[in-house]
Amino acid sequence: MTSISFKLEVFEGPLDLLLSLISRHKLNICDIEISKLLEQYLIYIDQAQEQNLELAGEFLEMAARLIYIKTAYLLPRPEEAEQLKKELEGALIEYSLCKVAAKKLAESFVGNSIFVRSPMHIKADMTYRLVHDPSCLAAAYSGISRKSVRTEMTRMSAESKINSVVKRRIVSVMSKVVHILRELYATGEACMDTLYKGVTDRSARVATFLAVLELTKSGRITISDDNMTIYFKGRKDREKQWMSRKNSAL
Amino acid sequence: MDVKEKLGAIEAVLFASGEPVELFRLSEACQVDAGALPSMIRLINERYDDCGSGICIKKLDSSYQMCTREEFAPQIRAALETKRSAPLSNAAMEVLTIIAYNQPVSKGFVENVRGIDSSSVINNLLEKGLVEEAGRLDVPGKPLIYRTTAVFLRSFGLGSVSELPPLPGQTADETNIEES
Amino acid sequence: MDVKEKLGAIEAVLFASGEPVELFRLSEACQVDAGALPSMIRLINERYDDCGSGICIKKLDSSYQMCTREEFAPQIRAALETKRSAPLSNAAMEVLTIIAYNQPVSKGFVENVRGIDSSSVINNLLEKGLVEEAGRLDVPGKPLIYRTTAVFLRSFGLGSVSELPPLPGQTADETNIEES
Repeated sequence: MTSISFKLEVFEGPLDLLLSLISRHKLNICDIEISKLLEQYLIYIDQAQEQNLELAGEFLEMAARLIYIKTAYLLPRPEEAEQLKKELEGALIEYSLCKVAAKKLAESFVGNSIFVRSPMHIKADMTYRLVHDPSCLAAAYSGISRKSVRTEMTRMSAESKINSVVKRRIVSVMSKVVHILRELYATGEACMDTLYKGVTDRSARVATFLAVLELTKSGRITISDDNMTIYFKGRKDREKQWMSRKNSAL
Repeated sequence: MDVKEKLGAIEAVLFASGEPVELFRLSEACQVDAGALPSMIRLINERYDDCGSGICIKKLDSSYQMCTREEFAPQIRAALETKRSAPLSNAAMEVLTIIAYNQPVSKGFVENVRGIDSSSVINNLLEKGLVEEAGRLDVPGKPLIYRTTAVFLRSFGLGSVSELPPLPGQTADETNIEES
Repeated sequence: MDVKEKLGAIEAVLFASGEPVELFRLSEACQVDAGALPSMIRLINERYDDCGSGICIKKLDSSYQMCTREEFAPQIRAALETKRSAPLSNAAMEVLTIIAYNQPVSKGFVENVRGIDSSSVINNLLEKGLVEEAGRLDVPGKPLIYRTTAVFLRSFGLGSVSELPPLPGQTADETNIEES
C-alpha cells in the first residue's frame, strides 16, 4: 500500500461526497453513470480508511446502495435499477439545492454583530395561574415513548452512573479484508455464510460485504457460481486474466 | 468617528452590557477621551429628556449604566404580568407530565426520555412555580431532582399526585406488545 | 397618557424585557391600540435614525425587540472583551436552511435531505436558540418537530420567514443548480 501524503477533503455526508465527485468528474446529475460514480466513491472510501479518517456509517450504506443499483442494472429487467437511480438523482438534486440555499442564507448572517440585552431582574410573582382539566396531563404524555421511560427507570435503579453517549460503531472495510484473507490463508476456501456468522452489527455486515467485493475486484478471491463459497487466489499473475474477464462480463 | 457616531457607540455599549460600565472602559472602547465622556453622556441624556424617552443613563461611582425611567415601572410590570398568564407550550406540558408521573426525576431523565435538551423548559416551569427542586440524586455529578408543587395540583384540579389520571395503554398486555 | 408618554413606555418595556415582546403584550402593557403600535414603533425608530442612535427596534414576526446596530459591534466587543463568535458551520447552515424553508419539520426530514445523522447539529442549533421545538408529528413514533425562532430572524436580518430569499432554481432551469 502506498502512503498518501495529501489530506483528504472532508464531506458533510455521502450526498456531499457524491455531489463533489459528480462535479469533479463532470457527470450529469440528471443522468448519472453509476459505475463511474461507484468507482470514484469507493476510491475515496478506501483513501479515507487508509488515512484513518473516521467515516460515519452512512458512507458505507451509500456504497452498498450504489453497488445495489449497479447490480440491478445487470438484471434482464432493469426497471428497478432505473427507479433507484432516479431516486438517488432526486435526492442529490434536492441536497444540492439545499447547499445553494444555505450558502445564500449564510451571506446575510449578522448574528454575531447585533447585540441584545438580558432581561432586567424585576421581582415579580410569576406563579402560573391558569387552570386545566387533569385529562390533558395524560394526553400530553402521549408523545412520550414508554420504552424510553422504562429504559431510564432501569438505568436509574441500576445506578448506571455514566451518561453514556451512544455512538455507532464503524467497521472499516480494510479490517474485514484482512479478516477474510486470514480465514482463506489456512484453508484456501471459505463458505460465504461463515463470514457473516455472528456479525449482527449493520456496519460490520456492510463492511464484510464491501470487503468481499473489494477482494473480488482485485482478483484475490473468486466466488462460486452459486455464490456460496469463496476461493483464495493467491497468485497475482491470474489477476489480470480475471480482471479482463470481469470487465467483459459487465 | 465623529461625535454623532461616538454618541451612538456609547449608547450601544451601555445597552449591550446591561451592567454598569467603568468610565475608563467605556472611553477606551468608544475611543472617547475620558475627560470628555461625562459631557457626552450628558448630551445623550438631554436628548432622552427632550423626547420623553423610556430610558436614561445613570452614573454610579465611576461607572455608567443604562436603565429605564422609574415612572414606567407600572408598564414594565404589566408586560411581565401578561407573560405570566400565557398558557403552557406543548413542550412545557410534556416535561411537566414526565416530572409528574415519574417524580422525583433529574433533568437528565427528562432529556433522555424526550431525546432533546430541556433546560429552558424546566427553568420556565420552575419560574411558574409548577415544579420545584427536591434535593440531589446520589450518583456522580449529584444532579438536581425535581417534583411537582402545590401550584401544579391547583392548576390541574388535583388533590394529590395519586389522583393523576391513568396513562392510556398502561395495562399489562399493552406493555408486552410494546416490548415485542 | 399622551403619545409622548406612550412612546416612552414602549421603549421602557422593550428595554426591560430584553427578549422579543409580542405585539399584543406590548400593546396591552402600554395601553396602546394594537393597530397603532407599528406606526408608533416606526416613530421611535425614526427618532433613533435621526440622531444616529446605537440602538434600534426590530420587528421579528409578531414581536418587537430592542437591539444594537450592527455597525457598533466592534466597540461593544471591545468593551465586553468578547471575541467575535465563530460563524455557523456548513452543517449547521444546511440544517438551519432545511428547517427554515420547510418548517415545522422532524429530524427525520432533515436527515433524509442531508443523507446523514443530524442529531448533534440540531442540538447545537437548539442550544444557540436558532430553532425550537414545535410539538410532535402525529405519526407513529410521534417525532418532535422543529421551527426557527426570533433569534434566527434577528441573526439573518429577517422580519419574518416569508422574507427568506427565494430558493435557487425555483424559477431558473435545473442546469443552474448543477453548476453551483
